[in-house]
Amino acid sequence: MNRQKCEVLSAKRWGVYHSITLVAPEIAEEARPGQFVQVAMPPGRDFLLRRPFSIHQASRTGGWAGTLEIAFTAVGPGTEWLTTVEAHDSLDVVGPLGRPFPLPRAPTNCLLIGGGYGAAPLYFLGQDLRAKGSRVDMIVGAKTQERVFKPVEAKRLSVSVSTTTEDGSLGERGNVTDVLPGMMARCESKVVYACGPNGMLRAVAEYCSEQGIPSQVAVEELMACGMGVCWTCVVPVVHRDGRGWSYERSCYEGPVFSGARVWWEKWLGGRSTPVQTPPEGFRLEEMTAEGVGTWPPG
Amino acid sequence: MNRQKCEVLSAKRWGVYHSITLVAPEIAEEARPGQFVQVAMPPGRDFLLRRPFSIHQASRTGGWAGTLEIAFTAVGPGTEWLTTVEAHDSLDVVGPLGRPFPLPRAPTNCLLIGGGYGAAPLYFLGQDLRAKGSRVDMIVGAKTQERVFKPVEAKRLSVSVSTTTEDGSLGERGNVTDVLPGMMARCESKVVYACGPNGMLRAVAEYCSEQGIPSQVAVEELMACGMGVCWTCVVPVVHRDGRGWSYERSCYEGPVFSGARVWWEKWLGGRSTPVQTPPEGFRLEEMTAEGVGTWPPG
Amino acid sequence: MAARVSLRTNLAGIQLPTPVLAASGTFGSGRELAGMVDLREVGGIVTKSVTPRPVKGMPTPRMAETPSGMLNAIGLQNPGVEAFVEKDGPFIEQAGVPVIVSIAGRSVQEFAEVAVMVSKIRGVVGIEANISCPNVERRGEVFARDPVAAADVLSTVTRMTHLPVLAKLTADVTDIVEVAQAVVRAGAHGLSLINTLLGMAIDVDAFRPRLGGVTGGLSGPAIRAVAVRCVYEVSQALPDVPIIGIGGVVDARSAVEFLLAGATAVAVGTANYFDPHATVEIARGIGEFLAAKGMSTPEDLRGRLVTPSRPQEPVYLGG
Amino acid sequence: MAARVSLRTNLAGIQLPTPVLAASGTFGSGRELAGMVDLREVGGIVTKSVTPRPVKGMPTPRMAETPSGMLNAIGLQNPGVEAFVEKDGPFIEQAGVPVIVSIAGRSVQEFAEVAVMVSKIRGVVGIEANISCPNVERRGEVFARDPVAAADVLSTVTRMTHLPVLAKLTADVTDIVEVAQAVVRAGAHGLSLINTLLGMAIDVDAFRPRLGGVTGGLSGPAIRAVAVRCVYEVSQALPDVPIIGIGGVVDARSAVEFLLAGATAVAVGTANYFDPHATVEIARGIGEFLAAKGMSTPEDLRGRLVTPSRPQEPVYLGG
Ligand SMILES: Cc1cc2nc3c(=O)[nH]c(=O)nc-3n(C[C@H](O)[C@H](O)[C@H](O)COP(=O)(O)OP(=O)(O)OC[C@H]3O[C@@H](n4cnc5c(N)ncnc54)[C@H](O)[C@@H]3O)c2cc1C
Ligand SMILES: Cc1cc2nc3c(=O)[nH]c(=O)nc-3n(C[C@H](O)[C@H](O)[C@H](O)COP(=O)(O)OP(=O)(O)OC[C@H]3O[C@@H](n4cnc5c(N)ncnc54)[C@H](O)[C@@H]3O)c2cc1C
Ligand SMILES: Cc1cc2nc3c(=O)[nH]c(=O)nc-3n(C[C@H](O)[C@H](O)[C@H](O)COP(=O)(O)O)c2cc1C
Ligand SMILES: Cc1cc2nc3c(=O)[nH]c(=O)nc-3n(C[C@H](O)[C@H](O)[C@H](O)COP(=O)(O)O)c2cc1C
Ligand code: FES
Ligand code: FES
Repeated sequence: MNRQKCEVLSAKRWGVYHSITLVAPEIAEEARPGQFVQVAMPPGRDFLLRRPFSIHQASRTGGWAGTLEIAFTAVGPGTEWLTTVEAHDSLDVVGPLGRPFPLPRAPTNCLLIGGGYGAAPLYFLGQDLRAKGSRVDMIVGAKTQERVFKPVEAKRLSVSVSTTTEDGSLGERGNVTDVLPGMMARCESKVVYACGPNGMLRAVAEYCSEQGIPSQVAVEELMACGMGVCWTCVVPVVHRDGRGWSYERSCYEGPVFSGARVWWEKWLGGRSTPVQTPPEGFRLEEMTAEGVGTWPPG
Repeated sequence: MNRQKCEVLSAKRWGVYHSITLVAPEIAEEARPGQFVQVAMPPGRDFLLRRPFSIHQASRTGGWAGTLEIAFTAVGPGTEWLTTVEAHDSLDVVGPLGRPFPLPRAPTNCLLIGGGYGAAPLYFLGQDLRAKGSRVDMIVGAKTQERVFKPVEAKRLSVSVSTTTEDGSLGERGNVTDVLPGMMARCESKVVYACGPNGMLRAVAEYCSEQGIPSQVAVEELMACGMGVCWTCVVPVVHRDGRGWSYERSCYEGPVFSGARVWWEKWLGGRSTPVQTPPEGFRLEEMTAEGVGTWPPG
Repeated sequence: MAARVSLRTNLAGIQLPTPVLAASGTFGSGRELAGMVDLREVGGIVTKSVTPRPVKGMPTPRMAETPSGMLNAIGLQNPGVEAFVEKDGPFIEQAGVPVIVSIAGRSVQEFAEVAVMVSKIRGVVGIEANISCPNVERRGEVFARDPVAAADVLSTVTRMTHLPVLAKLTADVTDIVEVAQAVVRAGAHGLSLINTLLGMAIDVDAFRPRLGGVTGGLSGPAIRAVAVRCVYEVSQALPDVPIIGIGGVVDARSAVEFLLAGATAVAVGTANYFDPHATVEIARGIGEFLAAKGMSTPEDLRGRLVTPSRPQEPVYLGG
Repeated sequence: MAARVSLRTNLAGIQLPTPVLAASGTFGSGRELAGMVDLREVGGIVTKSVTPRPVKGMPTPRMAETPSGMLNAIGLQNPGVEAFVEKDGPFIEQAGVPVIVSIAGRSVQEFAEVAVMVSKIRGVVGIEANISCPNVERRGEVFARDPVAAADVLSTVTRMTHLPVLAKLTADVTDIVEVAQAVVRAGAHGLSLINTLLGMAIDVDAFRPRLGGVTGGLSGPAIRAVAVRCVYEVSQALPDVPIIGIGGVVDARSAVEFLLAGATAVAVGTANYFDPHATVEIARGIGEFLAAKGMSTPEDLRGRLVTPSRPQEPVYLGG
């Protein structure tokens, strides 16, 4: 966890998405896929809190070494303001924050599922997975065509890509879960990673649990601090022994949780099924053994 | 009193001063020297209230007809923001507000005294006075040379000008009150108009009262509304019969008050002299007869 | 199919064209603004509080801006009820907008005096008793902070007038529901919630309070969450009592918060200062909001708040 | 000639390197932030409140941003005092920063239990009793809203520990001075003023409260004026009682407001979230402020507030 005044290297826009690349050597150095940063808002506004953004790219080596990219859509005053940021401006950034996606110990077939801007961290993840020899397939979904996040790059990264839009303007009409069973079968996926709207994560996680496939999902809950000290961002998570649950901090124990251990009904409402024990085939130890490094710190 | 979305025609800067010229036909049409406008701040800030600015110029005829100019220095978040306003931006302005400087019924010798940005409304006043045949002399004072407001224009407008700065960087070293007796004698001034820091106004008003010369001063007090409804902006003013006083609204009964009727001690503190009856030679009726039009409305 | 929206509102028997009033002390009696704001579009005006005799008010500075709000210490400056009846009476009669007169006093007797006088003004549709005043008969203790003193004022005022009477309460109490119940039992026809919160700001360079009155009233969006909570608490306890929600209303969405919390109408205070058309624009915005939701009157919003079933045991809510 | 400035502060016998602490619930016990903030530069840490047994806390959403502030409803989630002693105890012992443990309970007995346990942790320099908790023995009435219940907690806790005990009060009361006097009489060595204000916000599209807990605590600059007023009122009444001023401290100037109002120290809450170095930077800023004024310690600011002589008669302060 570092705090840096970061110079904006570039601010770009494609469709509804904006992206900002920052000079942030200390943060980029430590960043792992699935982690996020907290960006400070300007003074004098009537809103105070930092805004959280997934790390879309962090370059540790090469020409872009020491840079960090976030991608976002404008939905409220904070993100509206971010759209006005320009190259050479300075942003106050804290990061990298949270538990990253755990990487499989040995190469395997990984299915990456992104909804809307939720796809942002998956490219960073996909690169790491491929570098370690895993096979990467992707499902990229969104409401409409212009909200599909970087479909071309998805193609470049993955063995196969399935795209869905709710209105059918690109790829299949429907939700990522409509194509999930087919993709999982075709790609012989052994692990699912997902990021996107919480409802989508739930559907993905529940399907994976049924299939006995481990899923790792990056959730979103309202965050005041992002650093583990305020306890606003919690998600109800079932204990490993399946015999109880606690509210865990999505900024600290998360944002990446095992999809099988999130108690979705408690969190998002809807039908109230009893607390589930982790499904058979759940291999958390294996999953967390590598790539997580010193996480959680201390 | 009107409220208009006004296009910014130009935003200029000279020294520490900024000026904004607005397309504001309805306000400009009604505006009289000494009145002010209330400028709305942008949404989403942690400060809400409009900021008051004297009308520096209002062009009712000619090439600039329908425009209004304000001049200001950046002292806090509101004025800082105003320095970022550019041509073609739009400002939400309410005006003209308050009681203007009353003009003498018949042409006479007028001494105009401005301190800092307080000189801003005096050029507008001077033009009106000259147009009605009065003689205009000016004292323009400020802390330092770069804070002397438009000394060249003062020369153009007046028969004689005296400039003072506290550090002596331009004109006489000292305060406007140091040169006031000399100027008043030399120019045979019959009326004094003043705008500037409240302490300066007090000194001017008290000297004028001693000399039996009427003074009209434009005061400044913290304003929440500027439209006469909140009663935050009051100044203690002695009744005409000299037998009592009330808090009068500087945005409504003021900002221009007869210097002899402001109870300075009560307002600004310091030695507590008894309430003074208006000095001999106080000719309020005469002063208010012309130029004030329908003021106060209703 | 868009529903036909009507903003007309019945507040304790007072007919209002819209549920958006101007709060006491922030719109005068409408006279100053009449040239700029079309008063027929304003839901109602609650006048600046009037006392039996003229009040000079507090020394300056009388206001200080604070984050998303402001402090004021006017000290109830007003010309006294006689001058009010004389100067504002004729205006009110023909203003074309429902006018509720806010009255204040330093004893129950003073409230009674003013109530009688202002009830004679034609065009006045109601009285708001501003009981956030110090009670000189009880060592300056504010009426609204004592259920008994508050009830005393309301039982007297309601007997002195044929008009509906609203009690304006303060949130600076341990239990606002207790005060609300007391004044309603005493005869109040409705409640105005809330007055400003008692606050203070200091000029750290001058080593002085930023207000001449040392402490003052905090208003604006900064206090909205407290005001919404008060309206919610009181309307849960007294669901049949009409409430004007007040505190940080600046746009249609903030107004709807109060209606959902249980208010029948809202009053706009501080926002009038920076947006003199706020009452008009907010009413329009509420109309659009209702239309978008397929609702037809502001009344449709009352009681529509969906709250999770609360746990049985008391829970800590402070952090 | 610049005075030599020392920020060292004695708070009820607790020695602090600076008068700027982190407020309870906004800094954990320092563990999470230790890698980023040099804790030796923090004046002190008040831990998140600890209860006898683990508390799961409130359902989400647990926070809502409001104008210049935020609402939270965490519901005192904590692992219970045993886990706290085990996990945070060793950290606290070597943290290099004075740690005050905030304790909470739902009965006097529960407060006593926690007080005994945490007093054993080496490195703990004081206890803050967070009495803004519902008292299950009195229908959930919050301790801090009842001078008698508040005093009960403090007289018990002070007997159970050798450490200095601060009572943290809420401003949601009719008379905060009365509560302050009660807890000081009961033995409190100092006061923390204030906890969050009870508030509520509504999602007008979903027709739901924005907090899972329905109501929650309002914090941030929005409440600063209320907090400064409370500190001023209490310190006028109890000039010898050390006070931590809390509520909307975001920079050195807002901290100095509290010191001038009568506080001995300040605690930073919400500001830690957006500025994790706030405690450090504010302390530095106070040092610069003192130097600029030719003062040498924060203590020099206490009692330096110049107030106008107040009028004899009670005056209206609400508008
Ligand atoms: C771990 C994490 C990673 C995220 N990554 C991205 C990303 O890569 N790209 C992207 O576009 N957005 C991302 N978001 C969502 C993003 O943080 C919000 O869109 C943003 O905070 C909205 O701020 P605002 O002021 O524009 O909107 P407002 O809605 O006005 O924000 C009000 C408050 O709600 C919070 N908030 C609003 N929406 C969300 C949300 N969906 N999740 C959490 N808090 C929210 C804000 O932080 C703020 O405190 C992420 C959220 C989290 C928690
Ligand atoms: C009738 C009148 C005419 C004015 N004309 C001019 C002018 O022509 N040029 C110019 O530069 N300034 C003028 N001022 C002062 C100007 O209004 C303030 O400088 C400005 O409001 C400061 O806002 P801020 O946010 O930058 O500063 P801040 O100090 O942060 O303002 C905080 C609050 O204090 C008020 N305030 C601050 N300073 C003053 C002040 N001197 N007088 C009244 N209110 C103040 C602000 O309006 C705001 O509500 C005038 C003031 C009044 C009352
Ligand atoms: C400058 C000012 C003067 C006020 N005067 C009065 C008053 O005379 N009587 C009264 O009952 N309330 C008075 N109020 C309180 C408002 O009516 C309202 O209750 C409060 O400002 C909260 O609403 P807001 O946040 O929309 O401003 C005054 C408020 C302000 C800001
Ligand atoms: C998310 C959150 C959690 C809090 N938890 C506690 C707590 O556990 N115990 C406590 O006494 N105060 C708690 N507080 C209150 C703060 O300590 C502080 O009194 C309040 O936030 C006002 O200060 P601020 O405006 O600087 O935030 C909490 C505040 C917040 C915002
Ligand atoms: S956002 Fe504060 S603990 Fe997670
Ligand atoms: S500023 Fe509101 S009455 Fe003058």
